Amino acid sequence: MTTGFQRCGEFALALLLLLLCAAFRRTLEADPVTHMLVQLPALAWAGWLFAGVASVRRPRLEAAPTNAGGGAGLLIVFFGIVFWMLPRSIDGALTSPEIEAAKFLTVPFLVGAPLRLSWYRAHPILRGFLLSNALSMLGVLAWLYMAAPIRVCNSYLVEDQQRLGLAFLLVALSLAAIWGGRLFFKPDGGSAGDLLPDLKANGSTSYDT
Amino acid sequence: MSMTSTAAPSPQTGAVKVAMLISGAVFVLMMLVGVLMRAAQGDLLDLDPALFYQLMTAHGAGMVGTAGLSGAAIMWYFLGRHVALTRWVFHIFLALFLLGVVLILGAIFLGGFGAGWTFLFPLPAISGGAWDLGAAAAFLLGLVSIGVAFLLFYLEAGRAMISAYGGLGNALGWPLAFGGSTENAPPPTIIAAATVTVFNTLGIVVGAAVLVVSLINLYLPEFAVDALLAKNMIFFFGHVFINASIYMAVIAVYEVVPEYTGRPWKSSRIFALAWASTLLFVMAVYPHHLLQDLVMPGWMLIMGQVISYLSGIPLLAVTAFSLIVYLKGSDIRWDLAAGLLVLGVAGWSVGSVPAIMDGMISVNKVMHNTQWVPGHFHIYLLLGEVAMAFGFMAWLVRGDVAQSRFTTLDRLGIWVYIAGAGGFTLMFLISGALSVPRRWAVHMEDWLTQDRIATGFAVLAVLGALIFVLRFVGGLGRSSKA
Amino acid sequence: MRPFLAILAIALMGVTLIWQVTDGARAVTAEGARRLHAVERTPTMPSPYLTDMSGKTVRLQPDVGGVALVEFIYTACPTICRYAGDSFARLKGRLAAAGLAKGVRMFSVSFDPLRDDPMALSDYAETHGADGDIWKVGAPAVTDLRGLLSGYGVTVIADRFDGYEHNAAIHLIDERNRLVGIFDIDDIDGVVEAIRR
Amino acid sequence: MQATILVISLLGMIAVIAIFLRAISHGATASQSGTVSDNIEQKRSRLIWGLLVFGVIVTAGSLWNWPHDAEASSDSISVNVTGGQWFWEMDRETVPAGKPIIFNVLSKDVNHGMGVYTADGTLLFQAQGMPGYVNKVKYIFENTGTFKILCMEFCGLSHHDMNASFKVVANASGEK
Repeated sequence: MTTGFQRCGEFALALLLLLLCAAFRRTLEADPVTHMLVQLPALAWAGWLFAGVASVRRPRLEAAPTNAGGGAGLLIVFFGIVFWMLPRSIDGALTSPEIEAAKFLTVPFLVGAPLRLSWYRAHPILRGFLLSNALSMLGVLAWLYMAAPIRVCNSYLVEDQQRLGLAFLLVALSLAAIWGGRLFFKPDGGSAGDLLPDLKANGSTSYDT
Repeated sequence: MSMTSTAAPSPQTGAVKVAMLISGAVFVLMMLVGVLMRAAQGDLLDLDPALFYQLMTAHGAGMVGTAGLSGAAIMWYFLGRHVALTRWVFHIFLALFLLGVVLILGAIFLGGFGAGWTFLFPLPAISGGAWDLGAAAAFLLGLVSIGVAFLLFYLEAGRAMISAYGGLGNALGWPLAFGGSTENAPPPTIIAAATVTVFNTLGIVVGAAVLVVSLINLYLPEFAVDALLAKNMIFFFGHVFINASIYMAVIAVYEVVPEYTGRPWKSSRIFALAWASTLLFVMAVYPHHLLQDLVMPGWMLIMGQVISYLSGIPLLAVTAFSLIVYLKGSDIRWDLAAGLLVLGVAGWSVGSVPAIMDGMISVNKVMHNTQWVPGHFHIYLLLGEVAMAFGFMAWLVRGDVAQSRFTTLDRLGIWVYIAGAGGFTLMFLISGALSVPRRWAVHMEDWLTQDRIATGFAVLAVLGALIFVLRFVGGLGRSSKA
Repeated sequence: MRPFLAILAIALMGVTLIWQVTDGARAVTAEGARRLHAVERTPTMPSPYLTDMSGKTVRLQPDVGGVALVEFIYTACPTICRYAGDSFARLKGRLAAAGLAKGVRMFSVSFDPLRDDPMALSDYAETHGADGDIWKVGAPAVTDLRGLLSGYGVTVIADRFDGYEHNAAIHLIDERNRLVGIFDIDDIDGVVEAIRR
Repeated sequence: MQATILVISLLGMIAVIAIFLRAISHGATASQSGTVSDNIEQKRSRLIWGLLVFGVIVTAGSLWNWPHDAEASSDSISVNVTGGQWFWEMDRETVPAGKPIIFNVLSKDVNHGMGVYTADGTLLFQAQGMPGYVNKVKYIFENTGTFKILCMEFCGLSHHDMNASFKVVANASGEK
């Protein structure tokens, strides 16, 4: 059960994340690795926390029949991620203030928030499928950035691009280790904020049918 | 005796029977393709090399895929005895599998794709004019579809086992293996299924990555792929996948043989340890496919040789040894199912001998990519996995146990199959020892005699297989009336 | 039913969005988009005055009825700009051989005007054989630089060796000062072909 | 070499078959008391330890001299062998007998396998050729004569037609 105190804390943390991302915008965006793997995830996390707090106040958010099974929300997340994986969008955020502003709105509210509102409603198999795919696709991204014959972002150096590729690979390997490890040693992992499928409940109570 | 014939019926007998019917039919069909290839090599038949290599690709993809399908059906069936599985997952699995088959067949026979089932980078993209990129893409997409099918299958299997046993570690039998705790020890089926679920999920994740990379590279060749890395990923995926099919099929032995011997197959500590080491070995042994890639790090090649040998120990000292003990200590009532299941374990064990030999670097220098290689893997597929699958099929439709008989036709089928498959694989080994390279559409004059003898044996093996499949179809008719 | 409709609607919107922002799945990088837009939208380019290698002032634009080829460089560049200079030299030879040199002006424009004084520019011109007639090497005023680069869509970033990385390319400018094509710096055939048309 | 491998393998396979056949024919003759079960576990662990010890010996013996050693030495001669769809290119047509020859195996397009055969069709050694890498393999030819190169890795439509030959000549006349 989330206490009011915890809720306040989460809300504050979300605000803090947004604030830090904005305040250290230049520093974070100077390097594609921190741009893609620190700033964007932090923004998404902020959205995740906001949605968590909001859904406590308005439980209907989390039970919206339109989002039964979490499919609609996860699809929004999917397109949000696809958009921000386009090198054009990343370049755009660096050169156009409008696109930069859009980033601060869409990553929290079209990636992080819908993920929080949909993830636990999704069938465990769908969640497992998405997680496994995330691993494969992070591997593919790693290769794409390391093997690209051209500079994909005009705003970043070629060597930064290759470093980003390597970073994607490391993220994929760490996520594989963390997710895999939990399946072995912490099967009851299903607490709030936990991305792991809620497996112990045998699915039946934790997700929509 | 409690765990045997009185077990609750598996929830999805119908779907499993459909999967086994498809498997049996494809096995026979692909064996016929094999006969054609051997006949063409023996110059008994005039096949255009382009067509030969298309048939070779179809034979490889078809056999590996169907070995996987039949293994998965066996695992699903018996896993359903122990944990609650979600029914629709198996239907989606079958549908995606068939979609993949359609794409692959289209790529091969409409698009002319013939790069071998291993789609070794960059051959799919560089065909020398034999097929276009669309065909290569359709083939790779077909494999992706089959990969997704298996991923969903294992996710559901994993979910069900984790929720029933509280964590994969427990389902793998690790408390039993490493702590000696017999409390709540999972049955052999669970330990085997959990092990396969772990390593094949990893294999599929790696396979998906290399497939997507290959697909992108087809259309954007400037995104270069490192040929050595691609080879490592492909052989990791391929090796793990084909091993998974055997390790899934052996579940039929654990579950069915006790019905005949009257002695339950129990999870002992050594059993759990064997599977724990198998988990490691299956994933670490794949460099034995790369022993002639001299740029590979030396330690990986040594690892390939050492683990290739070590892999034989759990098989011989645990599964085969236990089966032998059970056979010796009991008055088994033979029928087609029992005969084929025992044959499966025997064939698998026998096949491990030439496999381990080929896993030695110095042997590999003169045996790699000769017909020795198809020789050894045909032994433990044709006489191993496929025999187990046929055995499971026979068991599925054997009707009332008391009335189950070992008919003359059954005995004939088994002996024809053993003689055919045995002679056929022996010819491969002999040809390999005579330095005949594998995967050649046209053979030299000196090699024709062996090819022709092998073709004869292959026909016998197909006849045996045909008997098993027809018996199964007949049994389906009977059981639906009952 | 409702979730199904929602999924359908989101899928439609999402595909439309991605289709739109990639110009119909044709450009996923900013550079790809810039090249595509040059051909499709032919935007008008700024034409500031440059100080060329002999200290004279020239305007960055084609002669009346002619075309211009523009590339961006900095003379201290150890790698890509040398390569660009070589390819411009070869291009000049090809154009002369094809009898196309008459209506063409070539500009190597420095984006490092602080360091690239006429002396540096003339060194560069000499190294690569820029004649000062058809092919001029010049630098804009510092105040014009930003507008020039953003007009062309060229992004210049500092690398770690006191130099720069930028999206190097050959820009084709028509007689009305519109950008009509962007080519890789080694795509000499492509440039010649485009000018012929 | 190959004959020995075949014989050893066949003996191993026959042994496994014999054990299975014996078990099948001896069914129902063994007693089923608990002591036998202990005896079985003892046998099993003896089998495992036996296999392990045997494996250590064989592994050490077979790897003592690293089979893939391709160190260049002062008298070694390098040959570049390049595979392409569907031909072999060699930068020398003759090599001397008795000297270490280092084959640098390359590929112009896809994966190939350089298999070096004697004139009567015995495979002596092989190495993969793959794009972007140079695989080095060393061999000392003891006999002179014509040797063949066949392709060992499936490389497309004319994989089986991809062959070449070269000569091994007496040491003295070997080119510098």
